[in-house]
Parts: sequence; C-alpha cells; structure tokens
Amino acid sequence: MTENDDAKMIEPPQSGLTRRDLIKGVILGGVAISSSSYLFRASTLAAQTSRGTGDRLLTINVNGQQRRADVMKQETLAWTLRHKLGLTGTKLGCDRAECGSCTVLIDGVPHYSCSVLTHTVRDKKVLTIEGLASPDGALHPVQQGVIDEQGFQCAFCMPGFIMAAVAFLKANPDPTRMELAQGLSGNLCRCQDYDKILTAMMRGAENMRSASRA
Amino acid sequence: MAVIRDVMPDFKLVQPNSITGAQKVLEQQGENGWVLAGGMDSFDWLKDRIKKPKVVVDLSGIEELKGVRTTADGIEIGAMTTLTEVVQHPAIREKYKLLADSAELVASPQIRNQGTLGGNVSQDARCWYYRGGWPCYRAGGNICYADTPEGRNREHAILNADRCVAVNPSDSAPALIALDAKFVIRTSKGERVVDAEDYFIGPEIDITRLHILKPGDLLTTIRIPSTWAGAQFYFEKVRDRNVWDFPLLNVASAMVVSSGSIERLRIAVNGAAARPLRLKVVEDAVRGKPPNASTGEMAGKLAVQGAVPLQFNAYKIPLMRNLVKRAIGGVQEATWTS
Amino acid sequence: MPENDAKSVTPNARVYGAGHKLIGKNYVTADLYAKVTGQAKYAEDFHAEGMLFCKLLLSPLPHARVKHLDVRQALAMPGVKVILTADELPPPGDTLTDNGTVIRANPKSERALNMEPLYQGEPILAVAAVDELTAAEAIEKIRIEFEPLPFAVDPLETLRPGGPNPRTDGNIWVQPPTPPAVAGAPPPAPPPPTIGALKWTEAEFADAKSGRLPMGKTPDEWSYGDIDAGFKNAVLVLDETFVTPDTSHQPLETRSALSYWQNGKVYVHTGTQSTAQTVPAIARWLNIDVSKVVLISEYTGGGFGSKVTAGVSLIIPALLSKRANAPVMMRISREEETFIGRARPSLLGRMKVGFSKDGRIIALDMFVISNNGPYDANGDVPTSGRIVSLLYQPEAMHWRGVTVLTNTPPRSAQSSPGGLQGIVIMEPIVAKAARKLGLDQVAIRRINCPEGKAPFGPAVQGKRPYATSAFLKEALDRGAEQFKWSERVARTPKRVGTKVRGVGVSLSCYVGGTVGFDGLLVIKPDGRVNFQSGIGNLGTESVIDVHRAGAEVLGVPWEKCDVTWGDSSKNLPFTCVSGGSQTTHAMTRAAYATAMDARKKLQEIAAKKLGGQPDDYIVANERVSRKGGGAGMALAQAANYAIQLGGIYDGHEVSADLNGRTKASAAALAGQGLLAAAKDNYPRDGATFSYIASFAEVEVDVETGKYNIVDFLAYADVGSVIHPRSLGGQVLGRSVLGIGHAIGQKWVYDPHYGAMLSTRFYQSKPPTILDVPVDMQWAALDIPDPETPVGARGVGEPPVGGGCASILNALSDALGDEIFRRAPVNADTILTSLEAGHPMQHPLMAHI
Amino acid sequence: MDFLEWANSPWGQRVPIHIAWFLIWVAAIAGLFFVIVHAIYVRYFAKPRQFEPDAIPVDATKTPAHVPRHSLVARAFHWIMAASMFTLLFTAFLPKVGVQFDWVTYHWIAGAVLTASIVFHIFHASFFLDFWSIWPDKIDLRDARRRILRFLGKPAPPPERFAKYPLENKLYHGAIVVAALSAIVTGVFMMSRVRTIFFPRNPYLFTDLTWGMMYVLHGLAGVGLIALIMVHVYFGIRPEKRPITKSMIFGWMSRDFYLKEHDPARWPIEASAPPAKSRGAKAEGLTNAG
Repeated sequence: MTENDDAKMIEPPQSGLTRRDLIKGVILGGVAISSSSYLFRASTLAAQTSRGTGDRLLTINVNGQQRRADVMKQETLAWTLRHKLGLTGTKLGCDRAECGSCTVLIDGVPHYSCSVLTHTVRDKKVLTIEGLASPDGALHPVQQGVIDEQGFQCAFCMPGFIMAAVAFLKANPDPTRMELAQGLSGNLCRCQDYDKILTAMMRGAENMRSASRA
Repeated sequence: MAVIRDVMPDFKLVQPNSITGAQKVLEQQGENGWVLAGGMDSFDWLKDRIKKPKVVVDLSGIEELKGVRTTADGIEIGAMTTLTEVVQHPAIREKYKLLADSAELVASPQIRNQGTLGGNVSQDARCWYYRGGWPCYRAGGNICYADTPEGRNREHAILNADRCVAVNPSDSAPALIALDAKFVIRTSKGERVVDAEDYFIGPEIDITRLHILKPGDLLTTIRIPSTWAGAQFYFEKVRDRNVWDFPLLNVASAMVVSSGSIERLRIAVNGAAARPLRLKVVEDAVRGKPPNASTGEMAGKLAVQGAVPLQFNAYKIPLMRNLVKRAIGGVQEATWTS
Repeated sequence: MPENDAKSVTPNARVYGAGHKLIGKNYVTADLYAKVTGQAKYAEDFHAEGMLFCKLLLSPLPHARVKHLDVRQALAMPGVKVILTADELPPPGDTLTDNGTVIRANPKSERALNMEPLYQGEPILAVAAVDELTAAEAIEKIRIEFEPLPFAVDPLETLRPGGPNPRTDGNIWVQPPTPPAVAGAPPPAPPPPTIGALKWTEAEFADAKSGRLPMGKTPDEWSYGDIDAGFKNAVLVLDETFVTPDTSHQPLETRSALSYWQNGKVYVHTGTQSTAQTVPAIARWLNIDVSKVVLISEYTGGGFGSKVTAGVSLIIPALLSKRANAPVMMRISREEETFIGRARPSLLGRMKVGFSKDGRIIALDMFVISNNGPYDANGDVPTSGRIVSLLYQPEAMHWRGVTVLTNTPPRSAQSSPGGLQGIVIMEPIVAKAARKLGLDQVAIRRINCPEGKAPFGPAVQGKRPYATSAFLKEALDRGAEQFKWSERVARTPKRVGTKVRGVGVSLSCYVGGTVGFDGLLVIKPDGRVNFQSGIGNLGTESVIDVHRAGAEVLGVPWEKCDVTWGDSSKNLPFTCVSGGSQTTHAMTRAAYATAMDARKKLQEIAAKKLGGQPDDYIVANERVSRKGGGAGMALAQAANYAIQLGGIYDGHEVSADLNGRTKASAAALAGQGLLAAAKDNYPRDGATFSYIASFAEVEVDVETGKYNIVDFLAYADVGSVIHPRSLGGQVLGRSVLGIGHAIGQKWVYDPHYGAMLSTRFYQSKPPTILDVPVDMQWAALDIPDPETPVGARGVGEPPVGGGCASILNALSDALGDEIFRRAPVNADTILTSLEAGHPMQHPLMAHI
Repeated sequence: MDFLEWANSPWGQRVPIHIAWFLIWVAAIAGLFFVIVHAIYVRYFAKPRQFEPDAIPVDATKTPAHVPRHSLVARAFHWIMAASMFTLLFTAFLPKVGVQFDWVTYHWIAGAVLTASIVFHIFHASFFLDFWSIWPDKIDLRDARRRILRFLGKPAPPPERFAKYPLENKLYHGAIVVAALSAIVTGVFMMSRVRTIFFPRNPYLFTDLTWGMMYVLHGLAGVGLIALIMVHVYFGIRPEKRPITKSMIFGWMSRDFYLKEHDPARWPIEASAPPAKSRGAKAEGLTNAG
C-alpha cells in the first residue's frame, strides 16, 4: 500500500453521508484526521459572537458542482476550498499572490485563489486540480504530461503550475518553450525544477493536441 | 500591544453594482472605508493587518467600470478593466501599444488577470519600510527609515524626494502619461477630469498618498486621446527578476518623427521619484532634432539633472540616463550566430 | 510507458544504466499520481475534528529581554484556548547516538519559544484558538514590553573592538576541554560548547577600510604543505575578498504542523527530510520516549536542508495540543518561515592564491568567517575549506575560519552548505588567474581538479583523507565538448551594440554519500515485494528510487514492488537523513544489502525445500530456481515457506548488527512473509564525493546592467545513474538553486533596527522560470563509483556551487574582473561599477 | 480622546509620533474664545483704569513729544520674527487642514530665519537693551495682586502705572519665549531629519521615544503659538493698544500716552538726562530715536 488512505477521501460524496461516515477509516484512536474538512467549520465561535451575519451562506460552483459553505466576508477562495470544501489540492505557498501554488481557474482564467475573496466568485465557475481528471479517473492531458516526464520534485507547486498550464494551453495549444515559460511565469518552484516542468508541460501540450485530434 | 502580520481582519464587505452605490458607502465610511479593485495591493495591507478598514467596497460588480470603448477621440478604458484585457485589446494593441507593452510587464500573468488598470496606477508605494508597517512619514509618522545613514534604499528615489524617498511602482502610469491620458474621477462634487501626470502627487504635497484621490473619490475611467495614436512608442522596464518584480526604473515614450526630426515627444519615467515623472525638459529639448544616439545622449543627460543619489541607488542615475537615451535614440538589437 | 523515449520535448534524454533492467531507467514513481491529481497530502492538508489553530507572537527586536508580559486580555477572549510560553517548554533531552554516545543537551541551543529573543522574528509565545482570526486578534491583545539588548546583524560588527555581542556572553561558540578520563571509568563525554567573545584589534581591522576582509585571530585553523615556499615559487599571487549572500531555503511548503495526542502518544503531521530520523528529534525536543512519537509525513514540499528532522517548530503544536486537549494546527506563514525557516549563512572569504606558470595552484591561504545566526554553529566554515582543498587540489594550503554569531535567523545546512560558499569565493580568483596567465578557463580547471582517490583537508593522524573516486576531468572534457566551449570562447565580437556576452565554467563538488544504514523488505505471500522506506519524500524521489536497486538484485519487475513510506508507525528501518547528498549512496547500499539478504534467504528456502545447496539456486524473474534449469519456486511460494519456517526467514529473528529501530520494525512485520533486513556493511575506502562541471553563457546589457543567462550545462560525475529523470531534476534544479545566489537571492537587513526587510519573495528574489534558460542541459558520466556496490553517489548538493560560480565567471568574462566582489550581482552593481570604471559596491557589506 | 498620535515603533514600542491634529482647532478656538471674552469684557464690564498717583508729579515738559520706545533694530527683529512666525504657522498647519502645498522647504527656511533672529534678539537684548525690562518685577507682582483685589471689589490701593512694558505684555512675552524656544530647539533637531543646507542628516540622533516626544513638544508649541499669535494680533489691533502697536512700527509713542500709561519713574524718559546705568535700554533707544 503506497498511497495515502486519506487521498481516496478527497472528493467527499455530496449527500447522504454523515460526518461519521466521512471520517470512517481515518479514525486514529478517536481523533478524526481527515483531509476533507468541508463539513467542519473550524470555528464554532461564529455562533457565539457577532462575527457572523446571515449572508455568509454561499453557494459556489466548484469543479462543476454547486457547493454550499459558510464563508466569512474576508475569507479567500483558497481558504474556502481548502478548509470548507476539503479541496486541499490547491496549496498555500505564500498567501500573498507571489508563488502561484494556489492557482485555480475562475471562468477559465488563472487566478491566485489566496487573493480572491470567496464572496466575489458567487456567479463564477471555479476549477481546481481535483476537477481536472474526468470522473472515470482519466487524467487531463497536462496531468498525463507530468506523469510521462516525471515533472516536478516536491510537487507542492504542481497543482498551481498545472492549472496555469491548462488555461494557457487552451489559448495557445502549440507554444514554444519560451512562450510556455511566459505563460507559467506566475508560478514559483523552489525545487527549481523549471526545466523538467517545462518539459512535462510541453508534453502536456502535445498530449492535448493529440487528444483534440483524436 | 503585540503585532502580528498575518490573517485578514474582520470587515464588512459591500458589493455595489453602481458607481453611485459605491460612492455612497465610501462617503459614509470616510477613513473606515477601503476600495477593493483587483485587490493585488489591498490584500497585502489587509493580510499584514496594517490597515483594518471596517468596510471594504468591492468594485468588481460594477459593470460600468469595466471594458474598453472606442470614442470619437481615442479610447476609454474603465478603471476596473484587467491588465490582461488591456494587453489583449485589439484597439490598444493597434494604436496605443505603449500601454499594452507596459501592462504586459506588470507582475505575473495571474496578477494581470485580476489586477486592474485603475488599481495599477493607484497602487501604493513598495518601500519595504513602509510596507513593513513601520511608522514612517508615508504612514503618518515622522521619519523616513530609508533615507538614514544606514537605511537600505537601493530601490528608492533619485529625484524629487522630500523627506520620503519611496517611489511609485506603477508600470502603466508612465505609459499613460506618455499617451497624454486623462483620468476621470468621480468625487462627491461630481466628475473631475485630470491629466494623467496630475493624478500623481509627490511627498512635498501629500506624503501619505501617491495620487490625488481622497476618501470617497473613485477613479472611473481612463481616456486616451488619439493625439498619439500610432506614434513611435518605446517602453522598457528594468527589474531584478524577469517576472513578478517591480521596476527599478521604467521609461515610456511616444514620439512623432517627421522628415527625419522629432516633431513631438512625450516621455515619462517611473521608479525614480514618488510620482511618475514627465520629462518636459527633455520633450522640449529634442524637438526638431533627429531621433538618433546623440540626441538620445543629450536627452539622457538632461533627464537626470538634479538627481540626488542615496547610499545604495546611485546606479539609477546612469540607468535613467540610458533608458531615456534609448527611448529617443533607439537600441541596437544584438544578434549572435552561434 | 516507454523508457528513455527521446522526443523533441526531451532533448536531454540519453541512455543510462547499460546492462540493467531498472537501474538507470526512467519510470513513474509511485507518488506521482497523487501529486498530479492534488490528492497528495502535505501537513497542512490534514484536518482533525475540533482542531485549533495556532499563531505565534514574534519578537520585533533583534535582541531583547521580555520585561513585562500580560496575556490576560487575550486569554479572556472567547475562542482563545491556550497560550504557551517558554516557561512551559520541557528541557531539551540529551541525544543518544547510534553508537551509544550521549550528546548532552546544550542549554544555550535554540528552543521553540524564548523570553530572551536573539533575532527579530523569533517566536516568544504561541496562542491556540478556535480559528486563526481569533488567534491573531488575541496576539494583538497581548501586552508585552522589552528591554532592548545590544545586537549585531553583521559578523564583522561584533568582531570589532568593543563591538556588540549578539548574545549576552559573547559572539562565538567555544568548546571547553573534555575533563580527563578517570581510570576504570568510561571516557567522559565532551561538555557542550559554550559561548565566548572574540574581538579583533583596530590594527587587524585596517584592511576593512580598503574593502578587504580583515584577518584577525580565529579559533580554527589547519594547514598542509609548505605554503610559504608555494607563494615564493608562484608566478602569480592573487589576494581577493568575496562575500556570499545569506539566503533563505524558502521551501514552497512552509513548516506547518498538525499535532494531537492519543493514548499517551503524540501524532505529528509535518514535512520532513527524514521520516525515520525526525521521530527521535521530536522525542528529544518533547523530552519523551521515542516510542511515544508517531510522525506522518508522506509528502514534503521541499526542504533543501531546512527540514532536516524538522526541528524546533514542531513542538509548539505538540505542546499546545497537549495543554488544550485538542488537535492543534500551526500554519506557518511565509513571513514566519523567513524567520524560523532556516537559511544559508553568508560567508565572507579572503583567498590568497599562488599559481604556477601553467595555472597550477601551488599555495592557498583561505580565510573565512560566517554569519551564523544566534544558535548552534553550522559547519559551513570548516566545510568550505575541505571542499576547496578537494576541488582545486592546492599543493599547500592554510585554512582559517570562525563561525560568528549574529542576531539574525538561525541557519542550517542548505544544499551544499559551505561547499557553495567555498567554491563561489574561489572560482572568481581562478577565472581571474586564467585571464592573467593567458590560460583557457577549462584548461586551468583541468590542471587543478581532483582525480581518482584525491586527498582533501588536513592530515588526520598523519595521513590526509581522500575521496573514493573522482572523474571530474572527464566530466569537464565532455562538458566542454557538449557546450561547444572552444567555439563559444573563440566567437567574436563579444560585444554587439549594448550587449556583451561572456562564458564561464566552474568546478563543483560535495559530499556524496554515507554508509552504515539499514534496509528492510518483505516478500509477501502474493509475490509482491514491499520495501520499507524511512527516507523523507521531499521530491528527490530517492524515497522510492533507491529501492529499484533492490528490485534489480531480486529480479522482480517494478510493477510487483510496493514502497511504504511517510508514516513512522508503518515500521520503517533506520535510515539516513536526506541531507548532504547522502541518501542515494547510503540507501542504495542498504537496499542492495537487504536484497542480497533476501536473495540469500530465498536460496536457503529453496535449498531446504527442493534440496541442494543454496548456491545451486539463482533468483530471477520472480522465481528462485536451480541453476541450469530444473526445480524452483515462485517468490510467492517462497514467502509462504518463509512464514512456515519462521525464525530468520519471516523476521522473527534478525541480524544483531541492525539498529534498534530496524529491529523493532522487523519485529512488527514479522510473520508477514519473507522478511529481509540488513545493515550496509560494505567496505569503502575513502570518503564519497560527487562532482559537477558547470558551464554558462550570459548576455549583459551594459546600458541597463541587466543580464540574461543564455545557456547552461551541468555535467555530472555522480557514479551510476539510478533514475535519469529525477537525477536530471536534481542536477538542474540544484544548479538553479546555486544560480539564484548569483542572480538575485539575498536578505535585506536594516542595520539600525536589526530587522529583516526582505520577508517577501519579491524582495528576497528566488529565481523564476524566466530567470533561467528555457532549455538547460544536463548529462551524467554514469561511471560507477568503485567503492559502493551499486556505484551510485548522491547528487543534491554538488551542482549548487557550480551553478552560482559559472554565472559569476561568465559575468566577469563579459565585463572584466573589477565589477563585483560579492554575490548576488545585479543591475545596480554592474551599472555603478561600469559607470565609475572600478568596483563601487560596498565590498564587505551584505544585506543590501 | 487622544491628544497625541501614537504608533508602533519598528521595535514594537508604543511611541508618540506627533500631536493629534485636531489640537490645531482646539488652539484656534481657544484663541478666538479668549479674544471674544476679552472684547466683551472690555466693552461691557471693564472699569476705567485707575493708577496710583505719582508721589512726585512728572514734569511733562521734560518728556519729548515722541517718546522713543523701540529701536530700529528691535523693530526689524520683531517684524522679521513675525514674518517667519506666520510663515512657520501657515506652512505647518495649512497642509494639516487640507490646503496642500510644498511646505517643508519654506518651513525650515522660516525656522532658520526665526532661530537666527531670536539668537540675535537674545544677544541684542542681553547686551544692548534693558534685558530686565521685559520680565515682571516686584512692583508688577504687587500691582497684579492689587488689580485682582480691586477687580473682585476688595479694597486695595490702585496699581502704579507700567514701566516700559505692561504686565500683560511681559507675561505674553514669557509665554512666547516658552513656546517659541520649545519649537525652535525641537525644530533645530528636527532639521536633521530633512534635507537642509546645515548639517548632514541623521534621523537616528535620538531614540524613537525621544524623537516622538520632540515632535509632540514641537507640535504643542506650534498649536500654542497659534493661540498666542491670535491673541497678540488681537491686542495689536485693539484701539486702546494702538499707540503701542504704532510704536512697533515707528519706534515712538506719544508723550500723552506715555504719561498716561507708563510710570516715568519705572521707565524714565528724559530727553537730556544721561541714562541710568542700570537702565541701559534708554540710552540705546535714545540714540536710535535721535
């Protein structure tokens, strides 16, 4: 068993499951450890103080699903995704719009989700790394490119790079390495595996082109 | 009381869908209100908990602030138009490429996708002391930490410093000045139109702001007249990193050349002072001269007259001189066959 | 998945691992699918029910004492659960090393929280609350007053006569003498180092006025050869000062941690460079037994030396969660990471080098001081001397150094600690010498570089230690060929318009491996082989790659292999820390030894069951079968027999020389199949090093001072290639880490307040994808190291120094020698110097 | 309400950075209030002034028609000081109340002029004028008591006439000395924080806290001066004080006014008499007036 048990829990079922079901199998002697926290608001404080107001309940479209969450006014999309919806594939590397690990697509456009207020994406479609592969598990061509080339090292930056690449390649399906690098330049890799990342993304572009030809 | 530089403070978020609606809230709130455009500057202040507004007014729902329109005399760009839209807009690319070129060099793709033209010209200084929440002049205090015997001021001003030595970090601002753009401002008293260069103010006038907006004022539109449409443009930005970096200096110029001599020129430099500097003296001096290296040389020297270097930023003087020189005299493309 | 598929997108691909099935071949690592789909869980991705969040109060002063602390208002806030201060930290426990020596905890070492902070940004207390907003607001309600104390952020400042001491009792570490042994008793352990003061005289500081590093007395010094004679015979003597930058590791994943207690055990989720070795570190910091610690760390978002056993920060959530009786998540912000997240010490170096006519270095006098931060001494200073002595093989060498304490964030090893600095201080001098002597840059390096069992450092007990092997000359030659070095050098003109081109080459090397660790695998009754891996998964892929050596030995297809990693409760063997480029070497040896143990056991089982001698059997193609055909059995069957046989076969008995932790893991796994566990006892003659020849071309715009890297090649001598793609990632990735030191990475400090100004990426400037060429080149010699069974050496650190120095050398080729005397080199330095016609930068001043 | 603006120093210390700018309005309103109250008092409530008759009647003929009062130098000083003071106040406070302009250069130049003129004044008053004539003496204090008692309707002998300066004038001078010296001393140090022609900048001359106090003191002195200057101007234009104001322009006051308000014994003016040794002011005044 090489994969993380929790990894399988990533997309929690949308309905019909109790919290107990959700955390089943990840109970560690009573402490429920889960990567998918969407049901648990970390704070019960909201109810006790005046901090909450009635208009915090929000429905947003994430990865093609309408998801409901209790969102603070100052809450960023990255926080909502990670801590309210359990979509922890979107990473926080700097929380200051500098590193790109939190890149998601909003209506198809890459944004630093650490620097988007969740309340501003109500009417928009959000796509995260978890929503890239098709429901049958087939990887997106860009994801496949990474597999093909062993792109990335620690991969903390990977979801952001892949999201940026997916959007860029949609508009520029056949880029040069330089053009692609420009497109990915809003993402930082501290393993500095830029060469291999570019190679993997170029392979992803190739995969996308052959997929669209097919 | 202890300080923490993380976690956005609690605030009320107002999302109006009209300029009037936004203004109403901002006027009510005064100093407690905060205008959120793309947020690329705002979130830093908020997350560092240096600014704690009670009400944040999100302009992203105001459609009248967005988009590029061609008018009888040029174009109009809504202040909330993203930099990416500015870069990609065909009319801008065709006639006012200077603006597209400058916007394309702002920060990173994701920031350009979200950051707005209005936000880019209205952004605050990036002096690391000021941004660190130190109580400097710009923050309402009584000292400039950068202009001290040991202060670190590699990225600070060489011109027009007055106590504060911070610089304006905008890339699009000098381009808009070179294009003779007009900024349309909605104030409580109505609409006001100012020349691009008058939108910006130096510390001698107001040490706490880089632009003329007062609480409750909104920059709504940027108008670019056709005066310089299709002129010969030059934009260059020098920065440490090739992406996601502020300019050490940048230069923007629009030049009309007829029968071998410069008929007219507008040129501005940013990163040298607290406001983007229009180099009027250069514009006047080169009129009627050929746009060549020696005119450029002369212009460059003229441009840096009166520059005062700080301990670590003397390089900005030759840099500014050379950028102005290139804007006028051009730059020889280097090609090697290897 | 085809292997080694050279396509247009992978121009670097070439064939490695001749004669092997797995070694030297590309494959898809088992962790990649989870990474690519966002399912990979890093520490911050976990969530525990009822989890509290923690925020830290950081010291605004570089050195101070907390005079007054009032947390009542904060504690009274709804939602605030616990406030932890230094008073509640357990005293750090002593370390029992694997050979039984006790290293006593040093009371002057770093602790998790401190009421006498020694650098701006040091955590003073931690607040746990129901959410981060509450915790942050609580911090703002804490009244705290400080008594400022003298401080120094610049090592030279504290060495000046009367200069401030960064710690109340001094500015350097001093090792007190070990008490004399008492007859009959075991030899006493050396006492922990203590702090003393070192000040130089005004006279010794005279050189600083001319921008040269003053050379006062140092506590450490060594030499070999006749250095005076060397200088006398030299035709060229250069005496140069160079300063390298302080650079934060800045892994993209900050050192966030989640902790909770259950049934007397502490569970910690965090990123680490070693799953196996972090457990005892946590136990020591919490002063509890190792068996009470469970570490979960399946994915680590980069470390580069900063997450070696994950250090101090882990114990804050652990203690908070104990006090609050609830899980505690401590998310470390990027700014906090800058303070507590470790950094490379800047080295100020001065080299006096004597060259013979043909460029041979015949005498070298090296002097270095480091900016160490306030806590434990890092090895950068001594290492820099050893690396330089190995890499340039000076005939005579004198080395002096001192590790100076300052009130700046604590340092730790960062990829090529000391190696980068030593190489970067030395290389510009070699480049300058070549120009002065009219020699080719490759030629002067060729004549000096190590070969074979090259000696390094001072003599130990009369004999200088030496490397296991070095094929750097070959890497240099092949690299020069691939880079078209001679063509580039000969190309004219160098300047076109305002652009000038320059080419640079650099030697580079670092320690490439350790020995003596354990491996552990189980062949399951279903025929699958399960490798237990205690290596941290920080992206190098050695966590999985090294086991390919074991699978190769066993002749098992990789599809039948599983690797278990990332959870200390999953029975992992004693494993090295993934730092100092030791893993590939150390753990391929352990994997090889373990696979050999498995093979031996398979042969024995076959002999027992099928008759004959063990030697009559071979293990291949998932079977153990009699040589020359005949009877045999599948591995699955052998595993079942192993369970039946028990004893040494299923892990109920293991070799006595295994580490205790390996034994415990084996005991837990016993009975599940054929269990093999072995310690790497293979002999090794010499110390293992890996080498790189780095080549770069730059294009400088002399009007703006801006430059671009046009091309880059790193040619590696790292022994056998195990996994080409991950090797390539390491060679180029770490080259860029070094390049970052040349092109921009730095700290900016305000000296007046001792405060860091460069807390953001746009201020500290790690390289972006557009700062390096879009097609960088790498290659490896793939010559096995003769002193290790698989032939593989480590690779992480060696490329770093060369990455930086090749860029600097290319710059001086383009611009001349007198432009810069410290790194990074940026438009400001270049332009000011070109404008003035001589070096203009403040030579001994860092942090600009 | 906080009268000071506070900030966190880079070391997290709570330090004052300057006064709260609403104090500008407080000072202005206080000044205005005083003026109004005083004007009303004088108009409706004040009794005619009554002085103690001279023991020995003065021989008016010995008094010149134009009683010399301020030398040209003294007058020049006063008006230069007034100009720089107004410049200082306007450049300091107009930007704070919304009139923004490039003020710093004017402010420090005016400050330098003021400093120089005051240094000159101290020197001049010490060596060439009657230094003590501006400071309250024993008779002033005695008379002040008498005036208060009389104001309260209590029996008290009438006060003597004034010496060269009425007591109010002396007290005002005292207040202005305190305020202006505070502003000047702090202001001179503050010049080391801006670019001036005088000394190399060193903003780190003092600690954050000391600097903060200095700015506060400068600010308090500044707003204090707003009120003081308002009051001063008010008195300057009051009809009954006009002869004094005129004397600051022309250098003399009329004999009648002199004899009515001033006590020749305390401020002897004798056209032909040599100056008393201890009253050096007159000599200088005479020479100049002559």
